[in-house]
Amino acid sequence: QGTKENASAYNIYLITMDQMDQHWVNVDKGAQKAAEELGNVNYKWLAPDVKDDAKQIESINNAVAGGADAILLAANGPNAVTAALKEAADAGVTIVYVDSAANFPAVQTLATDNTAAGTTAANVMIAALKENGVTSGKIGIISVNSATASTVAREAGFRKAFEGTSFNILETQYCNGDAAVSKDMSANFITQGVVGLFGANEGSTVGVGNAIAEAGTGVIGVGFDKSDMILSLIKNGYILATMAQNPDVMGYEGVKTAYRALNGEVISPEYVDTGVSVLTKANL
Amino acid sequence: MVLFIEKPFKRLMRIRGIGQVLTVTAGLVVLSIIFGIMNPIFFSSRNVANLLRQIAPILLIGIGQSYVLITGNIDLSIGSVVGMSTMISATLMTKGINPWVSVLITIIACLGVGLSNGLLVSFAKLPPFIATLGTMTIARGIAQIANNNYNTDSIGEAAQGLRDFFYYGKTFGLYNTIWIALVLWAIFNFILTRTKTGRHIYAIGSNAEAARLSGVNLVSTTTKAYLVSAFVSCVVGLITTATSGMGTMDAGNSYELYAVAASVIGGVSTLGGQGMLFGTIIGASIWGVLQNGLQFAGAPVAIRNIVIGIIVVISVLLDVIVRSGRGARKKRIESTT
Amino acid sequence: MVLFIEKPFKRLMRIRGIGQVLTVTAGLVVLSIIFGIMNPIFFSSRNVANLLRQIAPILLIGIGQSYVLITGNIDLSIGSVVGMSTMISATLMTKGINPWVSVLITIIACLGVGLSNGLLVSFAKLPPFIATLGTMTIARGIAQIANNNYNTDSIGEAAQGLRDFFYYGKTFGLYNTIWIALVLWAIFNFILTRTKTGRHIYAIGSNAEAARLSGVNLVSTTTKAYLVSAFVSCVVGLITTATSGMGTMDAGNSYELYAVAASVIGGVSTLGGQGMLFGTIIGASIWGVLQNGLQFAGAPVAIRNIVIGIIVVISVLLDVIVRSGRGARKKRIESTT
Amino acid sequence: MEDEAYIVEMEHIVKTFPGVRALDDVQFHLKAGQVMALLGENGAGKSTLAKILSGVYTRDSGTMRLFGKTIEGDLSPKQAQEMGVSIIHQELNMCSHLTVCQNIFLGHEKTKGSLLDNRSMRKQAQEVLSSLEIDLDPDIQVGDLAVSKQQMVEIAKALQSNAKVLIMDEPTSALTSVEIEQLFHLIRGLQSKGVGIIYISHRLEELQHIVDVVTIMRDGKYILEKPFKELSMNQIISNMVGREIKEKFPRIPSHRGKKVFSVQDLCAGPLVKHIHFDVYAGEILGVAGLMGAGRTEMTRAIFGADPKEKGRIILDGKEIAISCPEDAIRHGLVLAPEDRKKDGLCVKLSVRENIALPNLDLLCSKAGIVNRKKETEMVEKAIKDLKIKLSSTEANASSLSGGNQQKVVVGKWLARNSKVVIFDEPTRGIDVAAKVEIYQLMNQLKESGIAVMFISSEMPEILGFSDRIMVMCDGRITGELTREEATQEKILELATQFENKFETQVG
Ligand SMILES: Nc1ncnc2c1ncn2[C@@H]1O[C@H](COP(=O)(O)OP(=O)(O)OP(=O)(O)O)[C@@H](O)[C@H]1O
Ligand SMILES: Nc1ncnc2c1ncn2[C@@H]1O[C@H](COP(=O)(O)OP(=O)(O)OP(=O)(O)O)[C@@H](O)[C@H]1O
Ligand SMILES: [Mg+2]
Ligand SMILES: [Mg+2]
Repeated sequence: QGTKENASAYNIYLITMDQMDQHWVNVDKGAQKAAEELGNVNYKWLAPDVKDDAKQIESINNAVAGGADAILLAANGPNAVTAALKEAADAGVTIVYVDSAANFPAVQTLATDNTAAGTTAANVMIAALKENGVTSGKIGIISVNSATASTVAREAGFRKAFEGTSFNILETQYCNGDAAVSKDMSANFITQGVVGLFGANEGSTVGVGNAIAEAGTGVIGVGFDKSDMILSLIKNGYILATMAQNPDVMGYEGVKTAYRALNGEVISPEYVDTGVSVLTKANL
Repeated sequence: MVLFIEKPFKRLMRIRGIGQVLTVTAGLVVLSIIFGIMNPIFFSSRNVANLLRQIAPILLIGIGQSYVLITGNIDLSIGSVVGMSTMISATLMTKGINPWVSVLITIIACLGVGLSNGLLVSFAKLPPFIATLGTMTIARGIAQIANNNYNTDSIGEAAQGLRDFFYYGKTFGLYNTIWIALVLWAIFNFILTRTKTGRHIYAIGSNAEAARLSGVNLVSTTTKAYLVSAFVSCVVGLITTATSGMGTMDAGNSYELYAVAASVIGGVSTLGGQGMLFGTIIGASIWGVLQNGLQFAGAPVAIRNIVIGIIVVISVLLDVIVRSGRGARKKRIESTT
Repeated sequence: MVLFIEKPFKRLMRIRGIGQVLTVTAGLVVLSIIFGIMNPIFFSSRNVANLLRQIAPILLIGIGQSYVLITGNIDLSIGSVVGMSTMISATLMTKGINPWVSVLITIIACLGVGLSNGLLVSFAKLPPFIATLGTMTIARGIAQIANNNYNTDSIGEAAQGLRDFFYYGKTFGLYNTIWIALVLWAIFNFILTRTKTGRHIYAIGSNAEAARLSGVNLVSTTTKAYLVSAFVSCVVGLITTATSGMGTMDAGNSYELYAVAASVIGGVSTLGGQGMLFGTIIGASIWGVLQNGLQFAGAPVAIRNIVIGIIVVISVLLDVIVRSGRGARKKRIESTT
Repeated sequence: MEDEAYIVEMEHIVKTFPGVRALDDVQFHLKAGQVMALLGENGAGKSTLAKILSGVYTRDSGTMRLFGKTIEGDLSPKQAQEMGVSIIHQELNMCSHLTVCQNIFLGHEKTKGSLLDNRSMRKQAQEVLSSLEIDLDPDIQVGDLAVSKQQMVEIAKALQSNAKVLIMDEPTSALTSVEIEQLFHLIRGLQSKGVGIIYISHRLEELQHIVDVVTIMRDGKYILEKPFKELSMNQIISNMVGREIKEKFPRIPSHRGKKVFSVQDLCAGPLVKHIHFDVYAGEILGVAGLMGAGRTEMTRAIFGADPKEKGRIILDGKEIAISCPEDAIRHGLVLAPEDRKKDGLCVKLSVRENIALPNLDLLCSKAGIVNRKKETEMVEKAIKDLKIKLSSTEANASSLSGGNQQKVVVGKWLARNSKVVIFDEPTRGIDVAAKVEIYQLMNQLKESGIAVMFISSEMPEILGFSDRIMVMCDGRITGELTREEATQEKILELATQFENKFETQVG
């Protein structure tokens, strides 16, 4: 299984969906921290250049070929990577999911429960609308695309919370995470008279916030993820709240879990919800 | 309207490609009416203002691509230059550099890409497709490396003026973005139709060798077209920065193809020598109206792609058919002289 | 090695474009050595097997693009056909249709795109860039609409045979994917170099009018090239389905450009008439080695893009310089005769 | 010599193209107000000399003085223009997407400030056009004009620039007689204004109307310069040709066989009108005519390269349908086209591939696989038969000299057993020795009972080599002459039997 830089050290690889989001950078930071603390770990981040199932599978294969003892994986989708993971497991590689799991057994999943987080987002929005005396109207959702499991789950959780209300959720618009495109789509939604807008990831949320900032109407914006830009939109009151994940926790705990598993410890629980914190102007 | 003053009208009708422009203008009107009937909001003043602002960036990159296509070349680096522009400008601003200084540096960097394109194509004589495929990849890499491989933070309060200037502000009741597009359109249309450089751009696209023998400088003319393309892409990148208030590495993805579509729908020939920027306005508008109208109609992305693909093919097919018809007529005319 | 037996060697050296191929082969060797030194794992048998499997899809689409480029055209629809293929095949399988029947239907659908491309370009005489830009958008739309705008579910246990056939299985110690690529390469290389159709493909790329006057049917020959391109793209789509065990709407994005890069690095001329599939193997390998090696080297995506862009430009620039140098030398020789 | 009076002095000019020494120690002089005819056979180097003078080509060696100034180093087209040298090219070279006015001013547009001054350009274009007495709207796109009108625009373009030296390279080849008359009128006007004019033409009968002095070239060499009046037409021709013509045409007796091929009432576009002729086995049918007579169009229509409006093509007594070149080749009717670069060769491919291309049906198995052995045999035989000079069969066609390229174009059709072979200007631009080899080849075909059609614009060649001569003018066949009765005068008479253009215009 390849040569090791440090014979007694474990090779641990982090494989994310791509390298574009600050989210992944934070997972990497957490993982790095844990690796440093542990000492005898060779840690490496293998990021595909674009978000693409085939490329993620290639990265998994590369990690195995590179002598991985453990892989921390943020799976693009639940099914695409399973066969590659099976090959990896057959080669004796320990698998830990961070951020999003696949349909293949692993020692642990450290992730945001996206469905639950979507529901939380919806509840924050409903409460705020109620406070404003709004109990019906149109709601718009901007998401990345219909192919990303985590954002699809957030969308589903969000929609579920609105069941039984007299709000009407419009056809979801996909901006591929491009904040400028999201801004256009949000503006179109506002023209259509929505009372609430939900951005399902960082780029989508920035677009939502900018559109509300411009329109200056009483549309309630709720978003996902934490970035400097989103925080400033919240501070200025354009976005009511964002669901901040804890990617650094995923990375940090993920590496520790992998290390323990490699040392033969039995890991439980199987699923760790790293949780979201609802960030609002009040708690910043 | 002025059009109906007989002499200019006649002259207008003789411009090559005007047929295509008139056809697609009619198409644009029909499309708008359909969307308007499907959803009355479509014609609300708010949506019209919005729609125009959404069309503006496409018009801008369309202008750039039209310039390059008319010289008989192509620019695949447009989308990456948009990304590079937004990332460089936003990164500089987050580092506390004055917004307008940042804009200046960004423009210089983008013009560097245009210059490389022009020289690779006209001086080193690389096939334009390959030369700009290479610069497309490199420019995207620069966009990514600008802020050390991640999207930037907010460009902050200091940049509010810039954000208003490029996107959020209004002048005489119209969004500044629209004004920027219109003013640049007017300038570049003027250059293309009224100056020597414009004339030479058409000439080298029509017959580069004949143009060269008439004393036209191929290298400088081709490079000017690529510089225009890089410049407008840069402006679109700045608009993107203003819109988002931050820099996104992915910004502008595939814009080069939208730009080809807008140009070609508007009657610019990919074989060079033919086209006008008025057509590019129509092409960009059709593109924008489709995107906006199909969202209101609740059409899924798949349908939008199919509709747009079909419109691209049909509009060029129409042009080919019309031209071959005219060719036949031309032959007949000759036989009687 | 066989190369050093004098006669075949001399013959080899006379093949057009062999210079470029040898240059980039040397480049590939150097690149591999560098990566091997940087990371000993690079040459582990596991990584080599893996790397070869990663090169296979690029080689396949490279073959298709090379065919089309040699006729003097271009195929922008390759990536979308890959997406269409994976979505159609996976959707059918999730609906319980026999995997091999699904494969057959998928191939027919993809060949439909190839046929449209061929006819639009050679019969309707659309510029190939525009025609395939249109079909690119439409095919992507079809990929999206296939499963109602969602990625498919798992193609299930029934498809395990198919997944092994296209991706996971091994034959004689090599992954099947590699065998598929090699067998198709051998077949299409044979067709291109040893058959009438192959000769016609080179002839129309070199001078379409002269070829027509020599009795070559432009429509059928061009269409055959586009059919090959659609077919290999379809196979890559099936490999993608087998790899993922599901269909992803986005699959194959930008592959048409990778295919151009692999072809051109391998010495295929975008102006038509020149190139060989042996070069395409080298081009695809360079591409794959760069991706794999740079990832192991921990280079951020930005650096990868910049390196790849520079390699594309330089490899074509080299070709242009070598050719013009050779032209100059030729002149000197001839002036003495 | 009164050097002061010369506005153009060229001495010891040498120019070499791949395989051809186009100019070999050539001298040329022109005075202000002089009309100088530059004469010579095809390929003599006239256009090359003109292009060097106008900066299109650069000379390999030699000295050049323009208006008394020695030109150091290379001259660019722009510099030449600025010094007052203007050229009307032999081949039309215009931007077809631009208007007449825009083409006329291309490269030296008039501006007001940085703006194009369209109004004054249009006005001036109108003036130039009306001085040529052509009624043309300056806003019309050049691509929409008939060829003769495009030629007039080229002339107008050259005139507009107020040239002091005006080169006209076969300006009349595409013009009608009325237009030619206007052109001559104009030339006289320019002459009186002191413009020096270089007039290149194959139409010797035109010269008496305008020419003062004659320079004759042959095979890239300077032959003589003399006042026109001191030369008889016969002297001019013998100086142009200069070789013992007898040995040039290795004719063999013809054994005319049965009628192999006939074309009846063929119409295809304006340059092919009601063509009707027969060709017999074992004879060479020469087709003569002036440039633009429509001979090339006729052969293309027969061969299926261009669509035809009507007409029957009969081979061996049976009517055959030809809708594309493939059909023609299958029936045994082949064409070696006139323009080898454009229509004859795939220049990026090897000689082997070029020769094999139309013969792949003979070289392939049923499955379409090329039999390399057969191919090599065929190609090597063709190269041996035609004595093609090349480094290897794998050499690119573009690396061969013009004559050898032409042999490849011919050679690719000889490898198969055809019934009718049409040669369109097979000897254009190739040297004497190569010409003789091509004649020998046609002889071989003739001997083996194949019907040969031979199109040529060179009178001696047509006269010296055909068994029967058909003459075309303006898209029609105006007459047929047997070898015995044919003379240069008779052919010229038939070649200039134009239809009355005014009547057709009214009708
Ligand atoms: N660009 C070129 N490349 C190679 N050879 C050339 C080129 N131009 C001319 N030649 C060759 O140079 C020689 C002289 O050609 P040129 O065109 O000057 O003849 P010409 O006297 O003008 O003939 P014509 O009466 O047919 O116009 C010919 O053998 C021709 O084939
Ligand atoms: N593709 C073309 N574009 C523009 N003009 C053309 C084209 N082809 C032919 N012509 C012009 O049409 C006229 C007829 O040409 P054609 O070649 O049929 O005459 P020809 O009798 O074969 O004469 P020659 O072979 O001596 O040139 C010529 O004036 C020629 O310049
Ligand atoms: Mg000439
Ligand atoms: Mg001819």
